[in-house]
Amino acid sequence: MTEAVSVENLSVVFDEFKALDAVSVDVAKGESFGLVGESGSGKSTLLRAVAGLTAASEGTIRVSGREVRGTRRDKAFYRAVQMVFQDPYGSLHPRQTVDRQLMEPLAIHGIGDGERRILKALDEVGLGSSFRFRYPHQLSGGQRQRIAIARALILEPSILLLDEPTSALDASVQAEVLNLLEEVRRDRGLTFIMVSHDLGVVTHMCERLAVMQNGRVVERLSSADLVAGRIAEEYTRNLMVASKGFRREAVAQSA
Amino acid sequence: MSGRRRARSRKAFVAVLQFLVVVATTYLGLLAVTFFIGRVIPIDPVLAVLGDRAPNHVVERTREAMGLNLPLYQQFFIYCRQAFTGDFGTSVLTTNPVMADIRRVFPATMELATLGTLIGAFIGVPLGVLAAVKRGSIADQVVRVIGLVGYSVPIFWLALLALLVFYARLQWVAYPGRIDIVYEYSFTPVTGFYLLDSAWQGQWDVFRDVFRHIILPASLLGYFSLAYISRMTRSFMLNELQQEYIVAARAKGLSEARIIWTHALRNAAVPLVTVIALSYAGLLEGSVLTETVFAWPGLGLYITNSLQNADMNAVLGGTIIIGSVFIAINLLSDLLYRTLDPRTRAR
Amino acid sequence: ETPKDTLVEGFAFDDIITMDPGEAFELSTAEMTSNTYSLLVRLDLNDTSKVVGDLAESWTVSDDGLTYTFKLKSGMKFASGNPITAEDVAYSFERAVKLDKSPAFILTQFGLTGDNVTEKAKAADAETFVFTVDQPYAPSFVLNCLTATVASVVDKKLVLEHVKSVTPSDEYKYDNDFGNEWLKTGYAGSGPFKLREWRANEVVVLERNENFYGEPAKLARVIYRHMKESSGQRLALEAGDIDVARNLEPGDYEAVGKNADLATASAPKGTVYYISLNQKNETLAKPEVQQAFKYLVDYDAIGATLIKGIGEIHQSFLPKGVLGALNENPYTFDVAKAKELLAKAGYPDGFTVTMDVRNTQPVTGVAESFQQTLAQAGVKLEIIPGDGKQTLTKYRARNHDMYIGQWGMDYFDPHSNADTFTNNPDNSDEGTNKTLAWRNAWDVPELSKKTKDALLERDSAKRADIYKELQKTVLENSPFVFIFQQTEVAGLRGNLQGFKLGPSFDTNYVWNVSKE
Amino acid sequence: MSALLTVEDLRVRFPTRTGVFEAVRGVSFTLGRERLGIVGESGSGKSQTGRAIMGLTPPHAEVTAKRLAFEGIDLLSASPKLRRDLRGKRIAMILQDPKYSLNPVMSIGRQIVETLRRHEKVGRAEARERALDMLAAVQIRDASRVFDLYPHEVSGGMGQRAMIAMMLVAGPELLIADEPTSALDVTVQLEVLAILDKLVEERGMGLIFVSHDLRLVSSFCDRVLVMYAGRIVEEIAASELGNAKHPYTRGLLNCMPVIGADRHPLPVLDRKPEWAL
Amino acid sequence: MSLATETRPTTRREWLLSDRPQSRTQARLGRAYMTWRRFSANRLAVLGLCILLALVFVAIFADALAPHSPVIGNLAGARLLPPGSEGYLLGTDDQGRDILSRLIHGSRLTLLVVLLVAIIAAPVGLIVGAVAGYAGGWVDAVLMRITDIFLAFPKLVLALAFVAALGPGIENAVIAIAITSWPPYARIARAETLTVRNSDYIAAVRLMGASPLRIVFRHVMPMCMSSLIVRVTLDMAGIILTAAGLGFLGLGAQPPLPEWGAMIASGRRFILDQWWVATMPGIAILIVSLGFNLLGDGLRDALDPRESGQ
Ligand SMILES: Nc1ncnc2c1ncn2[C@@H]1O[C@H](COP(=O)(O)OP(=O)(O)OP(=O)(O)O)[C@@H](O)[C@H]1O
Ligand SMILES: Nc1ncnc2c1ncn2[C@@H]1O[C@H](COP(=O)(O)OP(=O)(O)OP(=O)(O)O)[C@@H](O)[C@H]1O
Ligand SMILES: [Mg+2]
Ligand SMILES: [Mg+2]
Repeated sequence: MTEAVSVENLSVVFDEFKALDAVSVDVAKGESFGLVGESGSGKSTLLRAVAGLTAASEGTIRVSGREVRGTRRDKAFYRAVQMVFQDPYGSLHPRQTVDRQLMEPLAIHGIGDGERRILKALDEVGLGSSFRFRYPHQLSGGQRQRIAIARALILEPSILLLDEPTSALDASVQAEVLNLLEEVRRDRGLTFIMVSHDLGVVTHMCERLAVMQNGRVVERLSSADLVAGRIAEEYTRNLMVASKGFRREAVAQSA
Repeated sequence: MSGRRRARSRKAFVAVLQFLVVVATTYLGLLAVTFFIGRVIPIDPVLAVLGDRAPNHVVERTREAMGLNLPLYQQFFIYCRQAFTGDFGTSVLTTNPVMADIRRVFPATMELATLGTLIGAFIGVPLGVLAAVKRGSIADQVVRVIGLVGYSVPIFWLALLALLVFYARLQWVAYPGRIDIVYEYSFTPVTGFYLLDSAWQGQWDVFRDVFRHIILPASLLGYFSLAYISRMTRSFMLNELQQEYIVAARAKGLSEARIIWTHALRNAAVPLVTVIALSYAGLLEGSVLTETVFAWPGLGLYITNSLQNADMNAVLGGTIIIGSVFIAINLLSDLLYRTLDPRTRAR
Repeated sequence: ETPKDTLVEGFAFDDIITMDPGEAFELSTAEMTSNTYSLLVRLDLNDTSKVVGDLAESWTVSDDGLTYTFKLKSGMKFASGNPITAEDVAYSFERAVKLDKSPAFILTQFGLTGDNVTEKAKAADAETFVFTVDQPYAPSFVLNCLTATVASVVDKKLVLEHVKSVTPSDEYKYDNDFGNEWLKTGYAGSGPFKLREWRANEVVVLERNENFYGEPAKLARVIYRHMKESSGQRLALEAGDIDVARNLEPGDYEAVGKNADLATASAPKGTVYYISLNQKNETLAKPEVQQAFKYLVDYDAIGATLIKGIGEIHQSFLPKGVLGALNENPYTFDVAKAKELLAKAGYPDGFTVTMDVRNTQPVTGVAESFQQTLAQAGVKLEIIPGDGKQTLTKYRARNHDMYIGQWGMDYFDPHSNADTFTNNPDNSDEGTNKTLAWRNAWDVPELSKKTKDALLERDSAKRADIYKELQKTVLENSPFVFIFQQTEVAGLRGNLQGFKLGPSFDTNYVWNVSKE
Repeated sequence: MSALLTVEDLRVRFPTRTGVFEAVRGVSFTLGRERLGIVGESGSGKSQTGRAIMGLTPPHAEVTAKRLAFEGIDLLSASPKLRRDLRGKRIAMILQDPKYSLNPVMSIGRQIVETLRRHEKVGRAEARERALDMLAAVQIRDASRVFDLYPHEVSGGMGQRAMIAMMLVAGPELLIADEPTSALDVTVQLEVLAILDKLVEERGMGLIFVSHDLRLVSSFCDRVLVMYAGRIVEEIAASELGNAKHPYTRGLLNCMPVIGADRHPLPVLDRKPEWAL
Repeated sequence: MSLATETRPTTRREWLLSDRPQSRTQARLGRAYMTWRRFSANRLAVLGLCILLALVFVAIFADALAPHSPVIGNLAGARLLPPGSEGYLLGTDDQGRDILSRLIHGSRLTLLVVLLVAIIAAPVGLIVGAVAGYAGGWVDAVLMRITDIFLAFPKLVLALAFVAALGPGIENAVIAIAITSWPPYARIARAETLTVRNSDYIAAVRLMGASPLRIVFRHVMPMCMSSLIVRVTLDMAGIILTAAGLGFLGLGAQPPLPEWGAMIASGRRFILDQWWVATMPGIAILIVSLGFNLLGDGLRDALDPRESGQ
């Protein structure tokens, strides 16, 4: 089986700070893979390294079997791999209309038929053509995130990197976006790597997940294992407890 | 632990090295630009040495003696070698070593610029704060217009008018130059900053006279920088006043005055330092026009004069000084920035 | 208020580059030098065609006209206290010739060279100085030249204490600098004042020389304060911060004249303002064009406005007051005549031409006026403004079309101007003698010869006639349009006495000035 | 239970270019010495309600209420001076985002001391002591080190705790905590909640806990107000949340992915225009 | 859920303000309209704009508006007449030329100078700054070093030198001023670039496979534009003043061109007795640069991303 994404012993260092420390992750084709962990544990860094937005200092990254190096990627890579970012307010160019932002990838890759594709993409993410000429500041957070997803999908990639795509959104809007993501994955057979700090979201979306702490993967397990409490690591267990809400007794115990 | 310290000292070393490279390249650039200017301006440098009325054979002889017949790269090499040994040669206009000239004219400009900036900052900052706090009010508009006029008016024109009013009509201030002729030989400046020197030596009559001379040009420069400073203060303050920590300060029950002057201004001061430093550097470049009007023997006039006579030694000297000042002020404002803003401080 | 014993002058002296009399050739320096150094002879201010003795008690000219013998007054001292001897005079000549700086030609034109100067200018004894020239020049010419500041007498003993040794080279064959470096800012003279200090573009301070052999100066100190702006000078004068304003423009001069507290002084100076036409330009080389241009200056309007008080219309090259000066102003503003001439030259519709103009007044104003009057005859004049040194560089390289300039006499003798305007022995680009005639590529062999001849005419009256003829020729037919002669003016505080401007820049004496 | 705070028909209006925008539209509730949760989606007016009580509404906005009283003091007619004296001393508010709510150029200790010295006459040394105690009380381990740190030098969780310390140091009777945990990791979140909980239990402080996380509020608070478009659409005891009547409340509860529950697709909220009426 | 109590707008306004534009043009117009509304709410800014429009108007119709020739005067008959003299509303200068006519014609030069400088300096600064900021590394180092050298060089000296080298004339003055005024723009553009360079939307464009050049020109530069536009309009006043300063030092426009700075320079000789000769152009400069400043201030508020990002 060729892995869609395979990361081996990946390390990323920022000014002597090890943001990623020998991380290895394999994601099979068509799989949805989750990354959880507290803030600063290196989840985003891992995605950015795969996307070529951050240089790795050690280790190898393979995408669809081909090794990629440094921050250089070829056009084929960009058509195969796209990313959705955490902050819907920061991931859209504030001075460009939705139309232009969707047009841009088509223009870069010399794909014609822009008109139809844009309308289709908007339709797919559940926004009508009335949103086409709006600026980001005229959109709500959920709508922005949909546009970001539409932009990622318009090149018809096979792998989607999702960096906390819903953590800035309301619970109600989050549900809509998660449903949308599930739907496109099902329709297109995409591979997801999804970052979240919310165990609920990850177990909902992913079949397998990795728990990260301090730049390392501390545990890899399937969602089913997690739900069933088949947890090996103390840290994962803490996460699990915390995500169940406030319990006076639990706090009293730990205090 | 020691590895950490070594890493840190290596970082400091790299930073120092980087700074030195920056300084060196800036100097080299200034040198090259000055040299280039000296070659392209259609002024025969020999004329500066000899004056307008020199006969032909003297001109030719001097040209050769000055090495102006050598190939360009050789001239540049000689020029660099000279400059890097710190020898800017003598100014042909004043016949003094350039450094001696600069030691004379630079304090004059610096004293003027410093006083101007002080005036600008001490009036401009409160005005800017006032305008920001009372945004949209009459006070805001008044401050704005005062600032805008200061920014829009040709300074030499204003200088002439001011001279007319305050010197000729009202006789409040003194003119021309830095000091009255009466004190020319009863007062020996040490540092070249006449205000400091006279105060230091306890010659209060001289101090008064010097002050009467400097106050008008300094006020004009001050007005000019006030315009800029008040405007920047206003916009920085507006920015800070919108911040969430201001709300937090209110939530603590602090008084408005404390919120404005301690919390907001303290934060606005961070970028403001750079603004004031740059405006100071701008004034230090020498306001040729003001110096012309007030017959102020300063650096700006010195460089301009030298340039118009193709006295490139003097131009280079002046340029290097200004470059150094620029670098120094940048460095200083960087340091100040760092002390004011804990975020940029290394832990 | 200025101190009682001090004269404070507001004066634009940014041209000063050295105070060494053997080197200085600038107009402002001339004033300083002439007040601080002594000469053998000085111009007679009562009759400027004559000279009077200064250090020299008397002098004789040998019959062959080649040897001048000067007898010095006795008992004179330099400011330093050293006695003044003929040795000092001889040394002064020697160093001027050997240094060979800008003004040296005034002496070397008499055949002096570095090799023969010690022979040709020497002390016969302590009080006798003998000067030998190479041709029987008009004595007035020789004596006039000796009034130039380059002939100032320096204190040999003092200078020798400050000489710097140098390595001889092709350009400079001597092993010392004759105190040149020191004298640039130093002082070794014997005039009524001593030079205390010169700070470029700031101040020149003169102090009374207590060792002066003549009548001592009335004031203890004279301070020249560098002020460039006329209006600034006027303000300071009105406020009493200066006693004399030296660079007043017409409007300010007029206002000072009207102020009851103030007084004015003026004197015609040996400086003429002219427009010259480069003969390399074919159009400008046509005699008709040259003449047409002479009709296209609005002399009356300019005289009544732009140069009112500071100049007088004057159309020939010798300024008034100089031997042989021609006082005729035949040209008037006449567009019709000019058009006729232009048509004759083949330019009925005019043409376009440029003029380099230094950006100072009054030349800019005159140039602008000329531009407008030329336009009336269809000639389009483009003014190229530039800073002094810049336009001069271009002028010296003969790269101009037209140039508006002024010419101040190098020494108070008609030959100074005649030489420059009418002598052009070699019109090639290399040129041997880069006179104004050469700069404008005006190739005139006969005039050049005539100019030379005038030098050897020992009868003053006849000599004057030759110059008159020369002037007439130039007036009629030359690429020079003379417009006016400068009048130097000064605004004075009312309490000033004895302030007088001389006929030349080296005769603005300040030792007679006193205050009430 | 005596009411600490009474709010009746509170309205906050913002004049904008396109007309007047009403962010809070007639909110009424009373608060005793209890934990009151306010939930609602982003922009529903939770923060503006809290700020109106504090008197921190932007100056151009307009605040009206039939009654807005704290311990019998009518806040709306109180003089600015009196309100300033109340703020920080008796009513305190923890702002939404510690990253922006702490003055970046002042050390954390100074900011805490500042609150204290504003309201009480205490000496430097004593103020420092009390600030250190307060920092320790909010579970900051190395208090004396943190005292001298600047906001950018501490993590989000620590900053949030510093903020809490700053607001609690003068011992307020009412604390408004505006999403005090939204910027925090789940694990840290619980610690912060525990601190607040202790304060209510031990000091008898009144707490208004603003959040958009319904589940969290329900497990932490005694009573919950559900806001939608500037109004309270439902008030309910936390324990009764499962029986919430309003479809909005039910929708909110429903649409979160739950660990172990297999719901594909997630139910989404179908907003009805009449909710906003 | 936003409940706006609002008076019914006119239909065109509604179309412009629509939340859901139907076409590119409508979106663009709508945005422009919003900016314009914010701008026009600021009375001073509108005043500034009016001043500049008036300037443009005067410049275009100078020939028709000017009562006299700007270059030909009456030296003998009408020199230095005070304002209000018959036929000379603002008086005459020392060549007997009508000051009003000179001011009117001079507006062309002023416009020319500011436009050319803006056209040269702003793009140069923008490109240098954006490229340096985006590329980073040695490209950044080299470009910023050059910028610093130009910044460290005394401005007027540089301008003077260039005017001297290129020869006088208004075009060369423009080039000289442009050469001295681009470095601050480069700095601004760089600073702005540094803030957007690491933003997610730039990362997104990179992930689309856009070339660095495309990113810089199409995505980064537009972000620098508004602060740059504001800065440039604010600097216009400074540019006019620098040009005037060059004129004051006798370099700049060739006589008899009615350049305002040169007019002040030549008029300053008469400041004590014929105050109007220097004062009139001084006031003209003051008004126009005030206009630019007001406009710049207004634009700053109108283009402020904080406000438009609401
Ligand atoms: N460009 C950078 N320079 C320096 N440090 C960085 C950089 N980017 C990330 N880091 C650091 O690397 C670590 C991991 O960051 P990362 O963004 O991957 O965390 P994360 O798990 O995504 O956290 P969050 O949940 O907050 O998004 C953090 O400590 C962060 O400060
Ligand atoms: N200064 C203001 N001017 C105009 N409208 C404002 C202003 N401040 C807030 N609003 C509006 O008031 C409404 C309520 O805002 P509020 O901050 O109370 O929301 P919230 O419920 O706290 O949301 P969140 O969960 O995002 O913090 C929002 O729609 C917001 O846009
Ligand atoms: Mg992240
Ligand atoms: Mg809120």
